[in-house]
Amino acid sequence: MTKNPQLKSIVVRLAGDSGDGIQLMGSQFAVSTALSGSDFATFPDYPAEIRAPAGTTFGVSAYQINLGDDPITTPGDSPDVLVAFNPAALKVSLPMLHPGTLIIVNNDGFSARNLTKAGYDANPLDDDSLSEYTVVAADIGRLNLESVAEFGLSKSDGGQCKNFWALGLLFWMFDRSLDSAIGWLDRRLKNAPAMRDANVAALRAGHAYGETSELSAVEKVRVGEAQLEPGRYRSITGSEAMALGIAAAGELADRQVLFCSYPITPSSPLLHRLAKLGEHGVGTFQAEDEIAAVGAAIGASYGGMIGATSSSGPGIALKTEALGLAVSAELPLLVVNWQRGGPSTGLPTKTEQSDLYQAIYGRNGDTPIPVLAAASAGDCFDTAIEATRIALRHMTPVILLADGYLSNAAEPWRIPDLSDYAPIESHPVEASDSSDPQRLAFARDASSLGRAWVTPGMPDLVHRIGGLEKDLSSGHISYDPDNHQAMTDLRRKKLESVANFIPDQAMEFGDDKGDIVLVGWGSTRGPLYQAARRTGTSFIHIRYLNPLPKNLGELLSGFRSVVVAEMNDGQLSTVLRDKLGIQPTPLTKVTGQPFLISELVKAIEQERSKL
Amino acid sequence: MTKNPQLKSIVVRLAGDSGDGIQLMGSQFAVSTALSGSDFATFPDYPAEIRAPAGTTFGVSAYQINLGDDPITTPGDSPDVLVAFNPAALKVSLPMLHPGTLIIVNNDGFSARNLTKAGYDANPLDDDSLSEYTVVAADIGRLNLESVAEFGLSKSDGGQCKNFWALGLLFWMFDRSLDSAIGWLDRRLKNAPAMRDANVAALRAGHAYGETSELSAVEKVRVGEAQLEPGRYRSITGSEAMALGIAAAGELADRQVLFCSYPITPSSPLLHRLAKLGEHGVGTFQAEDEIAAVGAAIGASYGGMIGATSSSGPGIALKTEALGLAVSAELPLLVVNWQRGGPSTGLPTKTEQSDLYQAIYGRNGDTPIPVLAAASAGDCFDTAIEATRIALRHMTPVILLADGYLSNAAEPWRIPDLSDYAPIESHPVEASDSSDPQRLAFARDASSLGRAWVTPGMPDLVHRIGGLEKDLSSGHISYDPDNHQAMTDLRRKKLESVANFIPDQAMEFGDDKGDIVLVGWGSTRGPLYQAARRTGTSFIHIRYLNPLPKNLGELLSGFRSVVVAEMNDGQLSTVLRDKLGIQPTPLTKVTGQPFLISELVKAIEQERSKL
Amino acid sequence: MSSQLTAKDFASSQEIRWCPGCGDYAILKSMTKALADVGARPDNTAFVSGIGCAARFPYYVNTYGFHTIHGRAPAIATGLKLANPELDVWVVTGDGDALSIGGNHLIHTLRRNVGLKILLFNNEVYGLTKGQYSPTSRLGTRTPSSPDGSFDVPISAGQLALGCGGRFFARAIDTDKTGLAHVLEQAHAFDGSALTEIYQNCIVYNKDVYASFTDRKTAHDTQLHLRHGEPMLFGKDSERGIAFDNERYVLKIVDASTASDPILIHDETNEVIARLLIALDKPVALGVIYRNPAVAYETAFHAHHPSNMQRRRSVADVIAGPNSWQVE
Amino acid sequence: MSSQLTAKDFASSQEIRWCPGCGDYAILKSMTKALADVGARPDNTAFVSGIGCAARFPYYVNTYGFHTIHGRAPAIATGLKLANPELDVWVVTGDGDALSIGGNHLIHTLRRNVGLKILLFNNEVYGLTKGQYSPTSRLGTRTPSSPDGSFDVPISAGQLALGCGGRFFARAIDTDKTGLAHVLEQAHAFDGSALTEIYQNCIVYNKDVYASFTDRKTAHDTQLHLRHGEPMLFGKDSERGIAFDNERYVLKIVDASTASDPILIHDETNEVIARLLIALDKPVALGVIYRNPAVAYETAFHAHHPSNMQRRRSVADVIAGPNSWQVE
Ligand SMILES: Cc1ncc(C[n+]2csc(CCOP(=O)(O)OP(=O)(O)O)c2C)c(N)n1
Ligand SMILES: Cc1ncc(C[n+]2csc(CCOP(=O)(O)OP(=O)(O)O)c2C)c(N)n1
Ligand code: SF4
Ligand code: SF4
Ligand SMILES: [Mg+2]
Ligand SMILES: [Mg+2]
Repeated sequence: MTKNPQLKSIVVRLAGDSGDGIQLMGSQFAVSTALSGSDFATFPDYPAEIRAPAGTTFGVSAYQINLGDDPITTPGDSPDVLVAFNPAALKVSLPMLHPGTLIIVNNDGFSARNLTKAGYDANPLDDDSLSEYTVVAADIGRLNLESVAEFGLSKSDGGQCKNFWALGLLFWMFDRSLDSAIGWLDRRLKNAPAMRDANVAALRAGHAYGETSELSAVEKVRVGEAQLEPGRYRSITGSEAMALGIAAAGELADRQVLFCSYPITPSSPLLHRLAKLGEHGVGTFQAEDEIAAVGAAIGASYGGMIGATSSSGPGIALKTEALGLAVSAELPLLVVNWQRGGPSTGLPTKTEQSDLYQAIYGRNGDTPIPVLAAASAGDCFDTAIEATRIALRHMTPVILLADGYLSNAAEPWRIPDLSDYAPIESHPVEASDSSDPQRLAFARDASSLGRAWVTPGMPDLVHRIGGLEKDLSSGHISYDPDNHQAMTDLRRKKLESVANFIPDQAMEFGDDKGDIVLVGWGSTRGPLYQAARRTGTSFIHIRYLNPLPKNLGELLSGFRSVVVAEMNDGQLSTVLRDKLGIQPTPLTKVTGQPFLISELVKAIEQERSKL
Repeated sequence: MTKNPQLKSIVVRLAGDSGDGIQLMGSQFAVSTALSGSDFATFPDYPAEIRAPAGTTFGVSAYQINLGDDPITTPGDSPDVLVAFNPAALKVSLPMLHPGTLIIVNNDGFSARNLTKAGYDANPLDDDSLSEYTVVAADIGRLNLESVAEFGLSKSDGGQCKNFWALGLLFWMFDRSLDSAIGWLDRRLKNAPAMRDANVAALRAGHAYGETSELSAVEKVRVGEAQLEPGRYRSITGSEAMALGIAAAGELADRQVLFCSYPITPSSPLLHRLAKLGEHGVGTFQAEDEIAAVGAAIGASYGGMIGATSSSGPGIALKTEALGLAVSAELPLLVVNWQRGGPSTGLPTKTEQSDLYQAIYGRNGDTPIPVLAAASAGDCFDTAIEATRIALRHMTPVILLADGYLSNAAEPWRIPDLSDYAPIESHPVEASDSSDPQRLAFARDASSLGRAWVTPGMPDLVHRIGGLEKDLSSGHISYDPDNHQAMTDLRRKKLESVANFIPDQAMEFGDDKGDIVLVGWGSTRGPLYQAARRTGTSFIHIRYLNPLPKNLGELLSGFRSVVVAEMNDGQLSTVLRDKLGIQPTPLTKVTGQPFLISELVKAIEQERSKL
Repeated sequence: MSSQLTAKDFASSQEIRWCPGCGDYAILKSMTKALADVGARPDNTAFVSGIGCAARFPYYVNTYGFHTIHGRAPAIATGLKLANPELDVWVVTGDGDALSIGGNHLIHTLRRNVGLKILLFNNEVYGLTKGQYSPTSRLGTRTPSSPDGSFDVPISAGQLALGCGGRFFARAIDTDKTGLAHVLEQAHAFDGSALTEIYQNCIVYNKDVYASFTDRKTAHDTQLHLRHGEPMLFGKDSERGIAFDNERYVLKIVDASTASDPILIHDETNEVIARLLIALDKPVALGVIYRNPAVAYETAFHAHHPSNMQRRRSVADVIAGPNSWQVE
Repeated sequence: MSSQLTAKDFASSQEIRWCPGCGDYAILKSMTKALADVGARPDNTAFVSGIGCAARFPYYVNTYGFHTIHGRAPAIATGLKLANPELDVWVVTGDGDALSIGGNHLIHTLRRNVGLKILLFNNEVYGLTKGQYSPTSRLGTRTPSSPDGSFDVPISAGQLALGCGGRFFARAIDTDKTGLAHVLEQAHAFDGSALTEIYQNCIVYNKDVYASFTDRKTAHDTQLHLRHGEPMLFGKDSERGIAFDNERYVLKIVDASTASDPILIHDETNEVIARLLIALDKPVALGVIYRNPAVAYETAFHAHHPSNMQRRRSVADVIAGPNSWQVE
């Protein structure tokens, strides 16, 4: 690490055992970063096990944060500061470092036992294997225990404060106030005053250690303030933004929301968050499985609430039969997919974008469903509102793709004003002379092809719906061959009509003509944006994946090469070939890890050299 | 109908109430057609209800058969002979007829009540609305009852013989022997001698009626014999051929087959047929639902039997999560999808090809699965063997697409000789010095990338498998990022490697260069072939849909226009755009009905005029 | 609300598509009558069904109706009931729909005690798919998928219901108007999940499978009609009764006049006896076999909900979270 | 075969990835010991699991193992058992895996009586997904998905098992070596579906939820260890016993020396008492609560199969069908 205290941006990585409280420490550091006015992006990266045995490499839990004044859109490629609580944490982080990285290690974690568990034959702190880095080894374990000794905690409870000790040290380095962390401890440990006091003491002790020790390598770091648009900001994760967005969508539609789900990583945080939004017109139902969850959501929509459900790939697979029912019965439904590494159970805690095929094509029958994707944590809010708007306007299920990265990662977010959003509307029941309520229920809006949302309990509108084919005009069951063709056409046109309501595709960066355009979707916006900027490449990021924005084909035709970057084996490339007939160059990464800016830059340069 | 008794081909349609025994009558007529040496194709078309109320149009059950000496590949566009048991049957069939069609009606079915139920204001037999046809009205109901009077049956039991009465009349017209039908009655009604005798009497009475009545319009029809390749033939439906093919695949692999399924239309006939092949090494397990069915099949494959399952679209949707497991664990599995009209419950008894997206793209994760389709009833046999061969060679689930039309339709089939088929093999466990059986279980064949099929019970090979990501070489759980990329690549390459083992795509008809090539897949081969012949258009029919045959792209590039005909909203067109980057012209039909030759001819001519 | 409706008002105009003679017709008739009798309102009533012959039911009732997908009706109806607890929600399902593919939703709906009236038309066969054996088919049932006779041990709807914590279980015969009317009315009145098993004759694929006890002529001897608080008597002159054998823990049939063991008085809340009654096969127990009310799920759901599912506060109130900052 | 194996031979070399202190460790230990004790062979034993913390089990046992997908292990294991009835097939599952998403497969496996030894690790919580309430969580359980306390009525594994026709139900505590060893051995010996519920302590998300009866110090008073044919006694000096109250049809606790009602002798085949024992909460009934053998599904399957799943005849023999003809 250079000694220049005023940096444009800096990447900090915290790593330790699952039981070390790394994620908590990270999120507290992020809050304080936010309050300090820096822009930032975070990447929590933790193991599949709840608490893997201490000391193992597969049990390492890490939290990476990138902060600075430059618009920060990724958690950073390579850490400038690494805090490693044990040898395993050091070992798995080393490949990411660059010469000069400042490594702060907890000396006490480097026991012979832990070294063996991590697969070290010798202690790397003792030989010169870390010579290209700046290493600070502090007895964090011991110093922490000393700082909390007075509170009479058990050794294990006392030891648990060491994340706050280390946080204190970081706060000192970054010249942060301790207030936000103390405030959090006050609220969280209201009923455990001894633990609260011990953590505060550890925090102060770590801070004091920075102030008083002779750590010559560590200098205070001052990071510039972000150049953010004026406004009120908060730090937000994708789960939090999605929950608020779903509640807001209900408010904009003036309907209650019934969110029905079955827990699965990384979808569960959305359920947890929504479970606390009861006062905001949201109910949550934890179903016995994913099929019951989507079923109950469909039932809720049938009953006039906004039915919503969420899962990740394997759970969405189980919902596909029911999605066909929602398409056939023309009921609104919000389906969120927090994608994770596949196939099958795959890499449940790692991120991936490999459910795009499933979202667009993954059903029996000709069963079109609109598909949207959120591009960042904060964007989950707007995309949830947009998806709900489409669901109600066109009376259709809508799939909203997010992923494991978005679920957990935090970023600063400009708090929107709800009154800036248009109300969400559905096609009303139209007065008519038809005496057949079945017809009234299937009367359509000419532009959206959405039918009226008639729900049980409404007087004089008794009718029946179901999954058998229906007559185009009367809505009654029909086995008529021509009608089936007409209904197939209708469902296709309904999907296509969505394109008339969504905005044209805009350039995210750069000119709308040129050699290369970088195309992405979903959570990769951050690294793609940086790579585009650094290489001066035009960049398009797609939110509306099905149907695609009407102008997209033309826009892409302004470039000689369309490079499609995604965290899967080339699924958007397939969609673009299918829908636009173009021949993109896939740039794929399927490692369970987000793109690094550097690898994107390299790939773009390679592509350029080929043109 | 012309009076020329020697016809190249003739289309007969039988139509009546669901309770009239139309399907039985049809299949008996088909058997006798087969034995007479004519080529033929059939199309049973029946309602969703088990027995819809008598007399209604939605309750009409029909059976169409096309027979002749010309290679017959479709059930025919337009009937030359219609047998209608009641007004509803007449009504729904009329739009298909051409001037001159011979209509034989059951006078007794045209009661006032039945006319009303069918929506007739006046009796069409009494006005001149049928004047362009040749109408023969016989009192079939009464004549039949008289013929069976002596057997002392109840009126309802006696009335049930009228299909055999009508069959007798048809046999007279077509100069057929009564033997096959009597033989069938002997076997089937072994334990009900009165019913057997009554049916035989009705059959003879109908036959005698033709012989003795003054039906001037009806002359005996003699249809030419088919120009079939020499060999022994039988009549076969797709379900029957699929069942025999699955049993034969087990035999060729020298493994037992465990077929696990949950009933669903039109998949159930396969379960029924396989339930009778116990002596041939096939076990059937009727599971509690589709998920249990695919689960048990996977378990059977894990245990060393060939696990197989079958369903139609909605049921396959439920199986998709488990298919991912089979891909991840690399277990062989045969999955048959008898497609039907979608979305959702859709048109359960009608045929469609709309689950191609689901088969190729319909899973979470990057989860490639080979996909094949059967082109005709008889072809189900070979395709089942081929699919099983791929499953065992590459250790992968394989999806075999069939449809409702194939399930029920019958055609003559040249009985193959099992000894002409190569044995089916899987990659054996290789001797090695590795002491880790996990490695042995995941050792791969270099060309197919199939792993060894190690099953519990084998000595010294204890190992573990599952749906989490596995290390490429050791097979142990791995969360390593680069390994996940390597495994994703492996799964893609494994799919691609299938193309090295399948035959090159051949022309089904015509030159391999030209203006237009007609492309199809699955059960539409019959009408496409005829349309290609009639219009002199080149024709390609694809059996291997994923991966596509290696030469397909080049083959298609020899044509200015690629017309892709399918019974869905353009799904193969998507696949060709995706995989080959070509721009086909979709020719779609989504009515639940097979293509007519005439509509194909028209569409091809239109396309030609545009070139 | 306005004038009293009749059974006719609850019959829809849709053409009925069951086989002539199917037991479903009789059930439909009793249902429309029961709806009229309990004073239901079409606007406020919904029938939700899965797939099967039975599941066609909603088309024929003049109320709101949702013909959903196979096995999932209880889940979908749960969402509907949570969205609108004021609705009368009926679920119509078959033995395959409810007990085979839908088994999981059924047991979870019952244990939660969601206020759904679930009518299980048990014909011991998959009717719509042409006659395969079902989870209630008896051992040895020959069907296209069990040509040599089935060997899957059948499941009992009643035992399952009680095993998963169901609070109401009743039973009736399709053509027994009085008995069926009674249980439909009781189910309607129950605040929670009410499972009613109806023995239904599939004349095409499982004709007369219940003939041994549905025959009117011998009904006295083969049917035990239960009424809470009344003694368990049957026979032409109520000459026989049911007693509990507390050596062997089984029910036994005793002579009403001479029995030494006391004849049981039907106590709908007695789970032990209810289970034995469900298992009884001669006579077959009919009526409300078990009823033991508990709070309905939708009641708990809305009561636990901080605002009874109303929107009390705008999202704007919480959108800023605990920490926010101003950028100028 | 060959020499006697020890618990060590059944421990795999895989690193164990449960939280330190998790009850799963104790179960694993008892299991490997039980396998050795019953003379199991690694080659002939397979563990099949779904998804969850519990479902990691197969990785740690040195036998064949298949870690499948959530809830489906019983279905997959059924296929395996049918394919190879000679195998010892164990299913390891959690309360979520078995009773939530997997409920349907569990009940159908039990009613068919497939020869699987099913171990249900009940920790009353979804461990792997970080602590949401499960179908066995008690009313009022506060979790991330039930911040104000759950209000779904919990399901009882034992009642469900008996309700769907299960023929073997046993119960044990993770850390009770003797009790657990006993039921594992009995399950292993049972020819049919053997469901064993193991109370398992999830120290992270549901710590000490069973403390009221697992505490060794008070175990005498809180645990009732059942043995077939022996009287149901508990207490330090076996001073108390269980009797049946045949007025109220409930179990009651009586003083062993003075009781007027006879102390029950445990009869594993008595379904009525088994159900009451399952519901008992003070003391908690442990051991084999119900065992009533019937033919195992795989036995019936192979017996009904015309050739015991062997290939007796070639397809060539039937390929021609009843009618074929020659074209020259
Ligand atoms: C997912 C799915 N699987 C299977 C089917 C086929 N199917 C329709 S109804 C039915 C069973 C019907 O049996 P039951 O519920 O007893 O009703 P019944 O027809 O006897 O009234 C089956 C298997 C389906 N429609 N959907
Ligand atoms: C189809 C599917 N849905 C959901 C999940 C997420 N999931 C994994 S384990 C689990 C529940 C685990 O609870 P339990 O079975 O009690 O096991 P425990 O972890 O408590 O041992 C859930 C919901 C999944 N993996 N797959
Ligand atoms: S098949 Fe059976 S259950 Fe279905 S409608 Fe016909 S008689 Fe009724
Ligand atoms: S979360 Fe609970 S059940 Fe899972 S490993 Fe940890 S302690 Fe055990
Ligand atoms: Mg049924
Ligand atoms: Mg659990």
